[in-house]
This record gives sequence, C-alpha cells and structure tokens, in this order.
Amino acid sequence: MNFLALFVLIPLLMMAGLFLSKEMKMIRTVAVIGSTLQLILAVAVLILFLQERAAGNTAEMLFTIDNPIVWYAPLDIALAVGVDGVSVAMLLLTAIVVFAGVFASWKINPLPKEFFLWLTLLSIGVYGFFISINLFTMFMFYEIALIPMYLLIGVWGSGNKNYSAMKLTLMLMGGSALLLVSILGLYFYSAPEGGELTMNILEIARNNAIPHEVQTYLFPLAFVGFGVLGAMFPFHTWSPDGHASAPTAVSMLHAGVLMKLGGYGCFRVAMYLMPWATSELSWIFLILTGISVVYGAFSACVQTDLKYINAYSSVSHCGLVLFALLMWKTTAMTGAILQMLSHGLMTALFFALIGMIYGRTHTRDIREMGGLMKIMPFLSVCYVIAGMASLGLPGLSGFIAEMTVFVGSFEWTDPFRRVLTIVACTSIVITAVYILRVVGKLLYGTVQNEHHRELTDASWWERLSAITLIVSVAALGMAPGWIANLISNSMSVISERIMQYI
Amino acid sequence: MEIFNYSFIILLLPMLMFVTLGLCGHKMSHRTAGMLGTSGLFIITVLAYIVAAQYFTMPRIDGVFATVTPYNFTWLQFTESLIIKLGILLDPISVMMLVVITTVSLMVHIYSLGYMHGETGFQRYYAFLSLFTFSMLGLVVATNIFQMYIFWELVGASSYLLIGFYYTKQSAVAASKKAFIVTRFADLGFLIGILLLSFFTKTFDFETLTNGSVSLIDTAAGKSFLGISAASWAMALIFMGGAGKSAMFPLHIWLPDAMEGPTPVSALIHAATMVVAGVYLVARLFPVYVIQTPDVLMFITVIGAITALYAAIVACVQTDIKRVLAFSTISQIAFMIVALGVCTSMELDHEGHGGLGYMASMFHLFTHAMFKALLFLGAGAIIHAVHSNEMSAMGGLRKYMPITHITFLIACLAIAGIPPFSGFFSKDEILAAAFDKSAFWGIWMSLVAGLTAFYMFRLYFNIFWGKEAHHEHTPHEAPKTMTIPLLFLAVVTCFAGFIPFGNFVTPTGLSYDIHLNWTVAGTSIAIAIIGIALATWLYMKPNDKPTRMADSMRSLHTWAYHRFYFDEIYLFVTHKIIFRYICAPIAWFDRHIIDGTMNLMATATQWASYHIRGLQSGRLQSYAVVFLFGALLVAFIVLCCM
Amino acid sequence: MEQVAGQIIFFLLSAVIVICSILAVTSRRILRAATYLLFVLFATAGFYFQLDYHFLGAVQITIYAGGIVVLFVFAILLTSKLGEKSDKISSTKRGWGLLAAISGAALCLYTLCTHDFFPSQYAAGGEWDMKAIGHMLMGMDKYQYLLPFEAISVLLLACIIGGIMIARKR
Amino acid sequence: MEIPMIYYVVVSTIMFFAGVYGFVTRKNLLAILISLELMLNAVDINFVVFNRYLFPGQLEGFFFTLFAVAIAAAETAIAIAIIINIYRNIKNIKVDNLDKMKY
Repeated sequence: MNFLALFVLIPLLMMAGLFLSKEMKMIRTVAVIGSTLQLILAVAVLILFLQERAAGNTAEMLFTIDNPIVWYAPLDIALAVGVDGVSVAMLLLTAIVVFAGVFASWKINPLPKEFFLWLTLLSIGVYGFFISINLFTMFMFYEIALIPMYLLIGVWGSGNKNYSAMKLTLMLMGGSALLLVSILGLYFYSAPEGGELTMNILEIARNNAIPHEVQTYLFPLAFVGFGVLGAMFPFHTWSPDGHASAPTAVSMLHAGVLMKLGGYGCFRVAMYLMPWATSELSWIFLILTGISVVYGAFSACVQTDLKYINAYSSVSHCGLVLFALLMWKTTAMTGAILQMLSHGLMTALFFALIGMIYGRTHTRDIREMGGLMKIMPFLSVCYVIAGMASLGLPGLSGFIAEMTVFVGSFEWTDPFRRVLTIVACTSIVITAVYILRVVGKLLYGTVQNEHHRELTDASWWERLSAITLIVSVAALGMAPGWIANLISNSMSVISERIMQYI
Repeated sequence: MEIFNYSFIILLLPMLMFVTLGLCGHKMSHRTAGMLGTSGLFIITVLAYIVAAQYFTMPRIDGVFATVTPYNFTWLQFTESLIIKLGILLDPISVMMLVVITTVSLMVHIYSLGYMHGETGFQRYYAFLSLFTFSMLGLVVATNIFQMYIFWELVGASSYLLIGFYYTKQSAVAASKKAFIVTRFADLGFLIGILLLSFFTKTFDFETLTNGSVSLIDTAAGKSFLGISAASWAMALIFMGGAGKSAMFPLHIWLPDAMEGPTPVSALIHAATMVVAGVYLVARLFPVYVIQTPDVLMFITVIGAITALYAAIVACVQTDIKRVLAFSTISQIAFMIVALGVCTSMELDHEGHGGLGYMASMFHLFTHAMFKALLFLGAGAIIHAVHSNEMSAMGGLRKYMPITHITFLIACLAIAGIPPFSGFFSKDEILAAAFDKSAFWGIWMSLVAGLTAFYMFRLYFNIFWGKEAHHEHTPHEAPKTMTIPLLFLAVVTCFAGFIPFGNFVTPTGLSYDIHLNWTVAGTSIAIAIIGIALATWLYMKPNDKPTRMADSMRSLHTWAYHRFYFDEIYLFVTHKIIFRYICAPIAWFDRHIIDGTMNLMATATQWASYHIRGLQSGRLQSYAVVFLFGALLVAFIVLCCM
Repeated sequence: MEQVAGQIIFFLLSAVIVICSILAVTSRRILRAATYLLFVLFATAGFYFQLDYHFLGAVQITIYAGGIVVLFVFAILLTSKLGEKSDKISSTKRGWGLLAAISGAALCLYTLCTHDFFPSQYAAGGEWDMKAIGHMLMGMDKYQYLLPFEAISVLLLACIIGGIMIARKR
Repeated sequence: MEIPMIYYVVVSTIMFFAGVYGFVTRKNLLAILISLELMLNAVDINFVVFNRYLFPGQLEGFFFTLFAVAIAAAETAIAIAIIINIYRNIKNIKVDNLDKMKY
C-alpha cells in the first residue's frame, strides 16, 4: 500500500476518534487535528508530485502501486490508486474546503459528534474518488460520498430539508445508476477480443478497445451520470434546493468539492476512456452546458434567497466547467480544472459566509436584510471579496479560470463553437449583475431590520474559515502559473487522445 | 534597460499601501492613514517624475525614443504563443500617463485630507484610492493587451468601490452598480475583441502587434462576419471596451451617475484618469487601427463626434454642477477620441499631417486631466462650502471663496480654449486635425468647442456670480489641504500648453514641432469668445433671460435636461426586458418546468405505488387467488405447448 | 360380487366426500363445517381401507378424525357462540373463489382425463404387514425413513413448545 | 377391484378445489383452516392412490401421507394456538380485522 491510502486512513482514524469522543471540546480537537493532517498530507502529496515530475517522471499517473489489493478478482475490482496533476489539485482543494468546513461548523447543533462523523465519511468518499484509478472503486467512493449527504441535509438542514435531501439523493442516485451501467459496459469491452478484462482506467485507456458503437451508448450514460452531479442543465434542479437546505459545512463541501466529482468523472471516465464518442457526441452536451452557463446566471438574477442565488450561480459556473471540458483543447480543459478549483474555493467561501449571516439574522431573504456592512464588517468584506472572485476580478481565482476557458474555447474556428463561446462569455456580465445586486441589497444601503443592529461580527473560528478560503482564492488568482502547468500537463494527454479522432 | 529597474516600486508601493490600509486601516487613526497614503503616493509621484525625466533624456535612437521593457515575466501560459505576461512597458505615452496619473492622484490625495476630514471610512477611502492608483498605473504600463485587460477590470472594480463609498446612500449604491455593469458589458466586447485579435495574431504583446511584425489583416484575411472583416470586428470590439470606460455614446450613461462618489474621486477617476483609459487603449493600438482597420477608425470618429455634441448639449441645461462637469468630461474625451479617429496615417512631419490627431489627442488628454481635475476639485470645494450640488444653492460665491474662484476661472478659460491656457493649445491641434480630415468634422467639432465655452461659463457664472442664494451659514474658503492642490493644478493649467508636446509624443516617435495654424486657432478663439459672451449675457447678472430662452425651446430643453431619456431607455431594457422577460421567465421555467418535471416524476412514482400497493394488501386470500391463477396460467401454457 | 360391493362402497364414499367437502366450505355455521370435515375425513379413511392401506386408514381416523377435528371443535367452541352464522360472502369474493376453483378443477381434470397413466391398474399388493412398515420407518437404508421420522418428531416437539408459548397467557 | 384410478383422482380433485374455494372465500380463520385440511387431505389421497396404482411394490406415497398427516396435526395445533391467541387480543377471528401491521 502506498501513502495515497493515507487520504482514506486519516479520515477513518478521525472517525474513530470522533466516535470515542465525549464532549464538544474533544470533538472539535479531533476534527481540527484530522483536517489539519489532511491539509498537510495534501500539500505533501503536491510537493512530492512536483518533485517526481521535476525528476523527469513523465508517467501519466504517479504513485501507482504495482500490485493493487484485489477485492473481487472476477470483475477486477481492486483498490488501485494513482494521481496526476488534476487529482493532486483536487485533493488539495478538498483538504482546504474540509479544513474551512470544520471551522465553519464549530457550533453545530444538535448532535455534533454525528455531524462530524458523517462529514468525515463524506470526505473519505471524495478523497477516495480522486485517488482511485479503478473504475469500480471510484464508483464505490462516489456512492460513499453521496449517502452522508442525505443524512447531513435531512438531519442538520434547514427549511424544506426532507424534500431537498430526498430530491438530491434520488437525483444523484439516478445519475449513479446510469454510471454503473456505463462502468460495467466499459469493463466488458475493456480489452480487445480475448484479452483480459480490466477495471483499471489506465489499462482501459491503453487498450483503447471499446468499439465505437458501444461508445455511442456508454458515453452519454457516463457523461449524464456524472453530469447530474456536475449540475448540468436540465439535471441541475437538485442543486438549488439541496444547497438551500443543507447546513453550512455541507453546502461548502458539496458545492465546493462534491460537484467537482462530476466534472472530474466526466473527463476521467467519459472523455478519457471514450475518445471517439467524445469527438462525435460532444456537441449535444456542449449545447446543454452552454445553456447551463447562461441559464444559471439569468436565473440567479431574480432569486431572493441568498443560497438560491449562489446555487444558481454554481449551476452557471459548473456549467462552464463541463463546457470547457467538452471543448477538449488543452487550454480549455486546463481552464475547466482551474474553474473547478476556483469555483470550489469561492463557492465554499460564499456558502460559509451565507451560513454565518443566516446564523445571525435567521433569514436568507435579501429583501429582509440590508446595510450589513455597518453591522458585520468582516463578513461583509469577505462577501464582497467572494463576489468579486465570482464575477472574475483579476487577482482572484475566477478571472484566470474564466479567461483560460475562453481563450481555450476560442481556439476552435467552427462557427458553432465560436458562437457558444461568445454566449458563454456573456455570462461574465450577467454574473456581475446578480453579484452586485446581492451586494447592493444585502451589504449596502440602510439597515432593514432594526434588530439586526445588535448582531455581532464574526468570531475567531468563522474568521479562520473565511480567511483560509480567501487566501486560497487570492493565491490561485495571483499566481496561477504553476498550478496551470501542473494541470495542463495532465490534460494534454486527454486532449491529444481525443484529437486523433477528428 | 537597467536604469529603470526601480520602476517596479511604482506599482508595488500602491499595492502594498492598499493591503496595509485595507487590513490594518481600521486600527489606525484617520490622520495616520491619510498621511500614510499621501506620503506613499508622494514617493510614487517622485519616482514617476524621475522615470519621465530619465526616459525623455535618454538618447534617441533614429530620432525615436526607444520602447523600454524593464520587467516582463510570464504570469499564465495559455498556449505556446498565448502567454499573459506581467511587466512594465515604458514608451512616450505610458510615461506621459504615469506623470498624469501620479500628479492628479497626489493632488487628490492631498485634497482629500481636507475634503474627507472626519468621514467614517476614511481609511477605507485611502485604501481604495491606493488600489485605484495601482490598477491605473498597471494599466498604462501594460506590456500586452491581456495585462491591460486585467488592470482594466481592476480599475473598474476600484471605481465601483469608490463610487459606492457612501454605501448607505441608495443612489450611490445604484450608481456604482450601474457603472460596473455598463463597463462590464463593454468589457465583454473588449474580451471578445482580445480573443479575436489574439486568435489571429497569436500574440497579446503590444510591441509585436504595433511594430508591424504581425499583421492582423494578413492573418485574418478572408474571414468576415456580417460582411465586415474579422479584423475590423476585432478592433471595433476592442474599441467597445474603450468606449465603455471612456463613457462614449451610447455607453455613457454610467458616468453622470458616478458623480455620487466623493468629489475627489470624481476628479481622479471620472475626469482625469480612468475615463481616458479608452483613449489610451486606442492610442496604444493606434498603428493597428490606422494602418490595418481604417474603417474602424471612421466608426470611432462618428461615435466620438456624436458623443461630443450630445454631451455638450446636455451639459448646457444641467443644474447639478457635478453633472455639468461629468457631461463636459464626456464631451472632452470624445474630443480626444475624434482626434484619434480623424487620423489617416502614422505620418507627422512636414510632408504629412495624417498623424496629427494622435499627438493632439494625447496632448489634450494631458491638459484635460489637469484642468478637469482642477474643475472637479474646485467644485468639491464649493460643495464642501454650500453642502449642495445644485446651482440654485450657489451664486455670488466669488466673495467668499477667492482662491477657488480664481482657479476655477482659469480652468474654465482653459477648457473653453482661450490662450494662453493649456486647453487652447491642445484643442486647437484637435480642431486642426479634424479640419485636415474634412471640413465637416472640423466645423462639427468647432461647434462643440463653442458649446463647451458656453456651458462652462454658464456654470462659472451661476456659481460665482448671479443671484446670491440664501445660505444657512456663510460659505468660507476651503482649508489649505484643499486649496494647495487647486493652486498647483491651476499653475499647471496655465503653463502646460507651452510644453513642446510634439517633441515627446507622436505616432512615429519622431519629434514634431507644434505650430499653430492661425486660421483654425482664430476660428476656435472666436467661437469660444462667442460662447463665453453668450453665457455672460445670460448668466452674469440675475435676470429672466435663461428662463425665457428655456421656455422658447421647451421641448428641446426638457429632452436635454433628461439627457435625451437614455437612462430611461436603458432602465426599460434592463428592468423591463431583461429582468421581466428573460430572467423571470427563466426562473419560472426552472421552478415549474424543470423542477416540475422532477416533482412530476416523484409524484407519478408515488401515485403509482399508492395505487398498486393494493396488490400487496397483506390479505392472504387474495394472494392465494393470484398465486393460483398464476400457477394455472403456467400450467395452461405448458399444456398448450405440449 | 365383492367387486360390485366395493364399487358401491366407493361411490358412496365418493358421494360423501364430494358433498361434505362442498358443504364444509359453504356452510355458514362453523361447527357444521367442522362436522362435514369430519365426515370427509372418515370417508377418506374409507378410501384408504379400500386401497388396502389399513394402517393408514387407522392413522387417519385416530389422528385426523380423533385428534384434529376435536381440536377444531374445541377451538370453535372457544371462539364463537353456538348457532352463530358467519357473515355473507360478498359476491365478488365468491365469484373469484368459484372462478379459481372451477377453472383449476377444470384444468386439472382435463389433464388427468387426457393423461395416459401407464399401468393404471389396481395392483393387488394386499396389505403390507406392520412389521415391514415398522422396519421401514426405523431403518436407515434405502427406502427407509428414520431421518424424516426423527425430523418430524423434532417438529412435533417444536410445535408442542410453540403451542404452549403462543397460547400461554401473558 | 375394478375401480379405475382416475375415479379416486377426480374425487380428490373436487375435494381439493372445494378446499381452494373455501380458502379464498372464508373469513373465519378456523374455516380457512378447515379448507386447508381439505386440501391436504385431497393431496394425501392422491399420494396413496398413485402409490397403490402406479408403484405398488414401494411405499413412498404411503409414508409421505403418513408424515403429512403428522405434520398436519402439528400445524393445526399451532394454528389453533395462534388463532386462540388472536381471539384473545381482538375478540374475533376474522381475517379482515387482522390489519394492524399493514401498510
């Protein structure tokens, strides 16, 4: 076993620790230590990865193990791990969001122990997904990540939580049903006639033996399966309700990381393993994701619930992720991953702040709030920064992601993709409209409710949570070069694979 | 060039100041924060002057000032050829802009010490000012178009923050939002333009684009859309970005509203620096425009000319003094745009004057920055004294505020184009360039120049002469921190016209001696005097002539007063059409159709299961019947098969 | 002669079985139904005697008629009042029951009548002696049934315990 | 003996389906049990008859019937115990009333 397994082991130990802890203090200690360890581990993996690459190791996936632990040989289900630049970036993102999420749910009530247990289980699913290179284990971790969502929303949520939890879980499960079909399909066509069937992504890619007509069926299944989680139009409708009802840390983790599983799966499974179908069928999904981008943004313009606004904004931004992936030029795909990172961080920040504001005002309706800048300056300033990141202010992460996507998409010369790119570009204006609308109504202006005047500003754990995310957003926005290189190396492999089919 | 190695401090220092003031500002006293910001900016200004001095004293190579790039590092690599670099590019116009920005910014910093005294959020104000200065400086020294875009966005954001400085005031919030969104919309065009341009030329770099090594026309040959070539589209879209920032018609609507910000901010951002970014952008890409896409240049001229006239007419009837100044700014920037637009070639020497407009435009940019900042700061002093923006609250102020009065008058004379004040020289060159292109544009612009003189003096007389309004307490002269910048700028305004501008900034870089064309100059002076005389006759002494005139042209007056209802049109489009007919239906669609489909599926499942649960009744007897019939059916089938 | 008597007895028994079983399921008085069941069981025992399975006939009478029916009667007396008539059966239910019974019977009878059983003759084996039966019941060879016998005894034990447990008053 | 096997089988079939009818239509638990006994009995007859007519040298059917009778006795005993218990709880033994655990 190699050290990537620590990503699963540390949370497991953390769960054991949580299970044994009795009081709030202990729970917090365990959660903080665990999440810090995860963060350290993610950074360590990043450094090791960069060292390996610098040492000239050009293998597609690093830190793979030669003899994976086999669970079920007849279907080649094994715990095979490995990371490339994208996975490393995603692991880091997850660790940061989990770290911030722990502090954002410092005062979770009721059942803090159970809350953190489920949250940790959720993070196990996410980590496991990003380190797996075996289709089945990947799927398994994906499912592990989904189940806790139901409980976390259903128990600790607010508002119409049962409905939302049910809807979210059912829709995502529907997606994973499609996914399971496609994974099994991939397995049974994974090797040329007579060859040994495999679930290992790298081997399937190396064999490249999936017949074209099979790809035609499996690609949409896989893409839609992951697309549901990636909030692709018209399968996004779980997102507004789910996010609106989820407790703060869950919204953060869900929008910040879990939705990225969708995008990650789309390129790692659907596009990478079925390049022919990608080149043939991507136009359908390009239209859908193009719609997502604009549609989400327009929808966000008229919402009045803070979380709904942000959820629709997520639809728009995650639409851009899938949109860019489907452009499958290296630059565009790099932009997609940058957008994932950027959206993950800033949307986590948004949800953290919304949670903190909601925790004080007990309303999320922007019409009932106003002038919060005077009352809680720290939170408001953070909100403005998050907003600015979201609308693509240079120096913050949103800008570089969007620009890379647009420049990459613009490498196509055919009118269809051109027009779609320009349509997607318009989202930067619409984003500005809804972000400024919220900022103007929520933070500026006069105080709407006199009781709000007595509210306090952020406490230290909330500050820590927000600052962690803001620093990450700014770091990504100010120095994007190295992470873009890290990603584009991995993406060019996929891009070239697809390019040979046009 | 190693001698410019220190130039990065010019960018770094304001950034550091922003961070310091932003993070620690609330712990400082107002005085410390103000002094910190001002002294930091003072250092930057000095450095900028040193840069300018060093740059313009460098030996010319082939008669041209060399373009210096002391820094240029890779920030983000898109593809092999498309790389965003961050760097510093020094050439005559960027050095000139450095001087303008730092000077005006320093003046505004000093002035704000007095003007913003005691305001809550004083530290925040200085932090934002630093941010703005940083972004604007970054914009002008950009080495490539993408760096420019980056800082372009940043100035937009800092402008947003500063307009919305009084964030509890609803109108200020609305204005800041409007400013940001309108310019963002324009930036969309800019972005698409950049994408097009870089797609064809495979570079973002200004030097590569402008020194002729890459030709947009060649690389984009044969590509066209809606009958207009791709090259023209690219350049026109890039100009759209410039038009948004420079408040060109029809994207001008944000600028008058932006006056909701503190007055020094208006002076800095919305008069002297940010709003000329569009002009600067066109000037930056001037070789591409003039050589490769002259049709776009024609378009630019038309836009500029329309804006100039429109803004001048509107300025004549506004009663809010800051609005008058705002429209005057729009009109003056349009002058610069027109000057660029009427250029026909890069040449500017004894044989040809095709590039005169470029020089004139830059010259006017320079002088305008000074006298318009002076006007705004003066207006600020007046507003400070009478606590109102409305002309009706003023009148006869010359007795109370002598320094403001004199400096304001100087600025008015400069903008009206009366020699020897700076505006005269630059405006005269613009008119000359316009006449060079065609008599039509020359006459058009001269007419606008006349209107300028008229509305400026209308403003002047209404404030300082005319009927004295009733004041709650006697207006008094502004404190020293406010009058010193006024005096400084007034001095600059008096003498800037004598700078041999053609020696420094010309399209080709070759030195050019400005010589006045007395026919044009005479005409423009005459027109200016007519305008001033008319204003004097109407407004110097309190009388009812203005009202009578307004009555005689009632409908024109109303339309002009309401800025030809452009705001209403935009409001209609955004609120009525976009919000009501796009956003709301989409939201409805999402809630009811998409969500409804999902809910329908859920309901259908539930309905179906509710209804078929009777099968699973728990009644053993019905099970037995069903079981028996099943068994019989199987038996029957087997029987039939046999 | 003996054959004729045998046939007469058979038809009599058959008539009792058919009539009483139909009455047993249609009678609205539960006690009568139990009585009809008793007749059916007796007649069945008669069949067994006729087929020369005397031991089985005896078992049938002692266990079924003697044991089970008595249990039934006790239960009936415990749970219902004498002379109480059960509710009328709804016509749909009756329809379904009739349909099920008649169609099933029709199908079975059709199959039976058309099927050709190979020897299909009464094989006069006569009565097996009790000793042989006893050995088969207790032996462990082929065609000997110790294991089922023991299984059933365990089952019976379980039933006894279960019956006590269930019926016990809490 | 001249009685053909089919006669026995026909009788048992009628008995069996009479039991089916009773099982389906009756409401009283005891009556259902009675129907059940009818069906069991019908099957027993079949076993015996087939044994006698078709495999006279063996005793499979015989023993099967023997065991079936034993099991029927056990089953009836338990069933009646349950029924009495039900009666104790709900004061009647109609199947329709046994719906506490439904849905």
